Amino acid sequence: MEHFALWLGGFLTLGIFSFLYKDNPWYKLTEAIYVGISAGYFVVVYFWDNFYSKFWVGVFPHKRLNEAGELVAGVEPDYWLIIGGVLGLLMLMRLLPKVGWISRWPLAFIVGATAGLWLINYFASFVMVQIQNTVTPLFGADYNASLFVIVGNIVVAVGTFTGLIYFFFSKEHKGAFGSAARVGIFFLMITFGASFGYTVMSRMSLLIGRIDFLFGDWLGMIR
Amino acid sequence: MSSHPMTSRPLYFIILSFLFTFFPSCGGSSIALAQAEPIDIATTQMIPDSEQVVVEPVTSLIAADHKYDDGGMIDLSWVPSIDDQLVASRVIGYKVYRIEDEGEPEMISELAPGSNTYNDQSVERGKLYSYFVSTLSINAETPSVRTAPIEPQREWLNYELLNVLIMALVLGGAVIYFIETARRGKKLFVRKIAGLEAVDEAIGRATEMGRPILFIPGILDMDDVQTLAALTILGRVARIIADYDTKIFMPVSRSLVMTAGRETIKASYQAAGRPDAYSDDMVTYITDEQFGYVAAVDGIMVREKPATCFLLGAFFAESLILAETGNSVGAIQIAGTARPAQLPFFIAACDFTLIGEELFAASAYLSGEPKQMGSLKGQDVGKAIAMAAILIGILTVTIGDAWNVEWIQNITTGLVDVFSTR
Amino acid sequence: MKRQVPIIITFLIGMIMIFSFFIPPLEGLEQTCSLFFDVIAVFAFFLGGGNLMRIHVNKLRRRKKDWGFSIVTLGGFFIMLAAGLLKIGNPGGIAASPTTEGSLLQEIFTYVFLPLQSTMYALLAFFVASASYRAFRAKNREATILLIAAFVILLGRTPFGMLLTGWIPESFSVLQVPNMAIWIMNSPNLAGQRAIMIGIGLGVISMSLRLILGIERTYLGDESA
Amino acid sequence: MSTKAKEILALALIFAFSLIFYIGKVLGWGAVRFSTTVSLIVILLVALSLLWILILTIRGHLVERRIVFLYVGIAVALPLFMTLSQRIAISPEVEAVYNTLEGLPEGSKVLVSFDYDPPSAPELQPMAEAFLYYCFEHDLKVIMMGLWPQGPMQANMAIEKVLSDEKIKSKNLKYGEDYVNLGFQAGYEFVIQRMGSDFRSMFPTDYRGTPYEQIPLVKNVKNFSNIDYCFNLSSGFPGTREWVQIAVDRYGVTLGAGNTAVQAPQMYPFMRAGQLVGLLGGMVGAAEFEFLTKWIGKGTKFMISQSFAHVIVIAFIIIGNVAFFRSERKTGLKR
Repeated sequence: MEHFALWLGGFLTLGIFSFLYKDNPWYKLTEAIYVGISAGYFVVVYFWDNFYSKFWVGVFPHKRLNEAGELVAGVEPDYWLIIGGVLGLLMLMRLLPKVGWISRWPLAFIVGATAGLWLINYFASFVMVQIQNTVTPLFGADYNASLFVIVGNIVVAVGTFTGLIYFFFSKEHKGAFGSAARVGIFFLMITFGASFGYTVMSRMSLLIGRIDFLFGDWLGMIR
Repeated sequence: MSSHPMTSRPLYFIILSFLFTFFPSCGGSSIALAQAEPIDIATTQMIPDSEQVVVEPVTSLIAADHKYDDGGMIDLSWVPSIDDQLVASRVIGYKVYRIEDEGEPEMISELAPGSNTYNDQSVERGKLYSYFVSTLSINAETPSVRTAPIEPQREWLNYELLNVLIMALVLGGAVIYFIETARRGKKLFVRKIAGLEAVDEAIGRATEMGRPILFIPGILDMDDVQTLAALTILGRVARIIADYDTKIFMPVSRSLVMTAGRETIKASYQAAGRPDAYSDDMVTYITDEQFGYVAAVDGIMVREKPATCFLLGAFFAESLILAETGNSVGAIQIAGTARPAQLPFFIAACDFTLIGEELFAASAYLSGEPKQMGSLKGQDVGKAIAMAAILIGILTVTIGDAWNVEWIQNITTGLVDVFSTR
Repeated sequence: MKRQVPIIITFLIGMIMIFSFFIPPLEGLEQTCSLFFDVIAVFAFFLGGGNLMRIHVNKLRRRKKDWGFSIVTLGGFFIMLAAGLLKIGNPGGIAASPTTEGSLLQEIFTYVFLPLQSTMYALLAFFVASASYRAFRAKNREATILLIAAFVILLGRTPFGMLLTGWIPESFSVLQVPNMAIWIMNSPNLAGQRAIMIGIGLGVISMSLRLILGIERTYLGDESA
Repeated sequence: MSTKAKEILALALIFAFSLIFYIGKVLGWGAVRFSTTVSLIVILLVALSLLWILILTIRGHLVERRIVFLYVGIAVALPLFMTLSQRIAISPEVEAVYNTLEGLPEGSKVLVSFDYDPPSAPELQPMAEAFLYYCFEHDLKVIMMGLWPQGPMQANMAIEKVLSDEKIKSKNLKYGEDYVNLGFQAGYEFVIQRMGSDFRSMFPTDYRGTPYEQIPLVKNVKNFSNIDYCFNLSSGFPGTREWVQIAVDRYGVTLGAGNTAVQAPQMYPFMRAGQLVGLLGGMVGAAEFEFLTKWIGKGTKFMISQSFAHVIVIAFIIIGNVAFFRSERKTGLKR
């Protein structure tokens, strides 16, 4: 069994890596396995976690079994969940051509809830908090900041300000406004360059782990 | 986070407790004060008195209803035991006890030395609770006096967030105002966005080459706004595609997105007057799993060789894998996401990238309708407010600190309060 | 009816969600909605899973190109379904968590799924290199800035950075590459991130309002859009 | 020979190669090692080939991306076989971790928290192994736990590896007496806070299900005051920051940490403030620590792989820019 597991791991790993050379039957096979297995895995996990544990047990708590297989008693049913179930059933109406349009109702519900929820959450944590955090004294709280830090503070202030100018939609990027927007783009580019440089480093260790599996665990060429 | 200096707190409570002791009526019913009542819980009995390390109890224990909640919380605060010191402290912690409706005391939490507050989140409306806190030494426990019973209250509006509500109304009002202005026919200017100007050309290219267009709406479900943004853009893109009579293919990683995607494309084809050209096969579900989805989409890219790829929505580590593979098959790629960490990869590997805000503005921009454009103008009001606040805030805080000018400092405090979220 | 009801639903639910933020008794609404969402998503899974099956069965029936791989996909899908729904080989029996160690589902997960997942993830290392090769070119002023920032960070986070500039005396330690890297991360990078985040917040507000007010309705299959 | 035939041949070669070495492994062949000379020659060859690519680029032949892929693969794989006795300069923050360990008397209790999952294992696992090796070798008692669900699994893997070492094997260490794995507990930083007053409230049993009070090693361990040294291996939240803020600041624990390279720079302020006695940062930190503890594991090898990969990325950025400026000059002349 252990031999089989190792060879299977090696086979699948090399199958994915072979894609770097070009698309080929080996990759297609691993891809087919991957898609089938992962889709099945998620159906199962969703079924037990969402449908069974949240919906079924929520509506019919007295049907719940504990780890030992006995019925658990004394939990109040949550009939609110039935609304979710009804919306889910309406979704399935798509399968019937005549009443398929009704599946837009649950969609409308989801869109409304998502839009409303994120509107206020993004507003609070992306707009308000970020503005508040930018308001810091340029020279440090007690005037003891080093030149290095002061320059940093000024850069943060200028960068945030000009970055926002870049995003302005209702004014052409021309003249002084255009120059400010260009400064803003520069700041965005530094941000992107920095994040990229930062990530290059951390991605390599994932590959090292895989190569170590191939030559170490599987083929025993390295200890 | 807290801007209060730590030292002012106990003092404040001592003054408060004095006030309430002498003018009990001014506190209302929601603040119950420490009252001397004998407590009959056993301090540690097993150890002989001589070896016991007895510590002083906490003082000024106050139990107050948590403001602006649904009545599920009670806040406790106290002055720590005088034996609770930073160095060589004899206090090793505190235990919080609760008495529900005059029943038995129940230990609800253990806290570290130095603690002077506790937030009890396990209370219910309609019941009375009183509390005491005992100070722990290595082998003894000294209870404090017990607070008078208190009932948690429900409030209907969170006044602490009033500033957020007002700011949200101002911003929302600005957006709606400009939508209305535009609807009444006033011309509003919106600058060109390069990535969106290229959409027409990119679709045209696919038509000329006779190759399909790939649309990837990110890997999150419908409960993420970026997916919604992707679908609104899909509506516009599909409309142009229907006009050009090009093939669109949209592999998705969520069933709900599949349903919504089909609905969107179908409507666009109907609007273009070609409902017969639509087919459900344009949108395919693959798998919910991140990298399984990526493996399949990579395969589709190299086999179908799309002329144009749209990568719009929420992306994670897969952003670069998808963008590089798309690039290797020579597709024109228009990408966009609101995840700052993934933007650099799109910038590096795609032809056009919608950065953050541009992703959400894209559908309005592509629609070309005046009222949609109006909403973009409303967003700019928000940016203007933000920029003004940043400018004024930094100037006042810097000047106020430098010369200690009180009224300037007040402006800063006011400004920070307006933008505080708690 | 077909067109108006969904728009009304979106409007009502959207407004309730916004104002629930300010009304303590509606605190739990967010959780309730996400619970509803989970339940709807499970039902939608019938559509998604059904679609997956239909596509591969069609491929098989019509003997389309690469139909053999469809057998593999379907096989993997059904094996996982059977293993997980019937909890085959689960040491805890039918009441235990489906992912209990030792069950068939978990074994396949460990020996097939995990190697695939981590290898797919590891592909990133290759693509990071090829993207750097292609994209980090001083094509214009913006690209040059991007390149310089990336380069400083790259050097600053490896021993080379210290090797190259470690000789710079302590009083000018600002010029040592690792310190420059930290400064870039803390100052210009922070500024850019903030501008992007504020922009995103405003963009979300505007788009959500368009959706809630029914101005944006392509997703509902509205024909007039 | 057609491309297809070549591909089939390559495939057959890969299979034969794998089979031979697998059989070799089963038969107990040793590891493949390049001697130092061979290693240096290999490095030289790789460097020369890179130079050749540069010359090709200047001449106008652009390399395709598969060549870049090949070099990344080579850069990561080859160093794993090399014997390079490189001089490892021990940085003060790594030395500090080691010195604190060295100062602990026999029988001291050490708490190790495994707060990471398999993707960060290449960086953190070598640190874990070296740390455990040192503890076992010097008869320190080890209590392990995890704030991340997969942490305790990583702990078990490290234990297994270290216990298979001959020197440690001969010590005949017993689970429950010399070391124990308390398992995972959900609750992020609140776990640390609760542990401040009572370990048992957070870990009623160990990961095997043995009740806390029946484990000889920990039954008398009430809270942090019974722990002599804390070590945290972290790749994110919850991790070192939370340990510092709660265990150190509130309960006065002596804390050392091992972090991924991405996270390490954010911990330097804690080092400077003395809240953290020492820090192992990324693979370099792991390698240095392995050198100090004399447990030569994968950290040293992995570090060389990583450095090589970085050099390759930087080399190709340079080559890419050369290609660009070359084409720029050409088009410039045409105009």
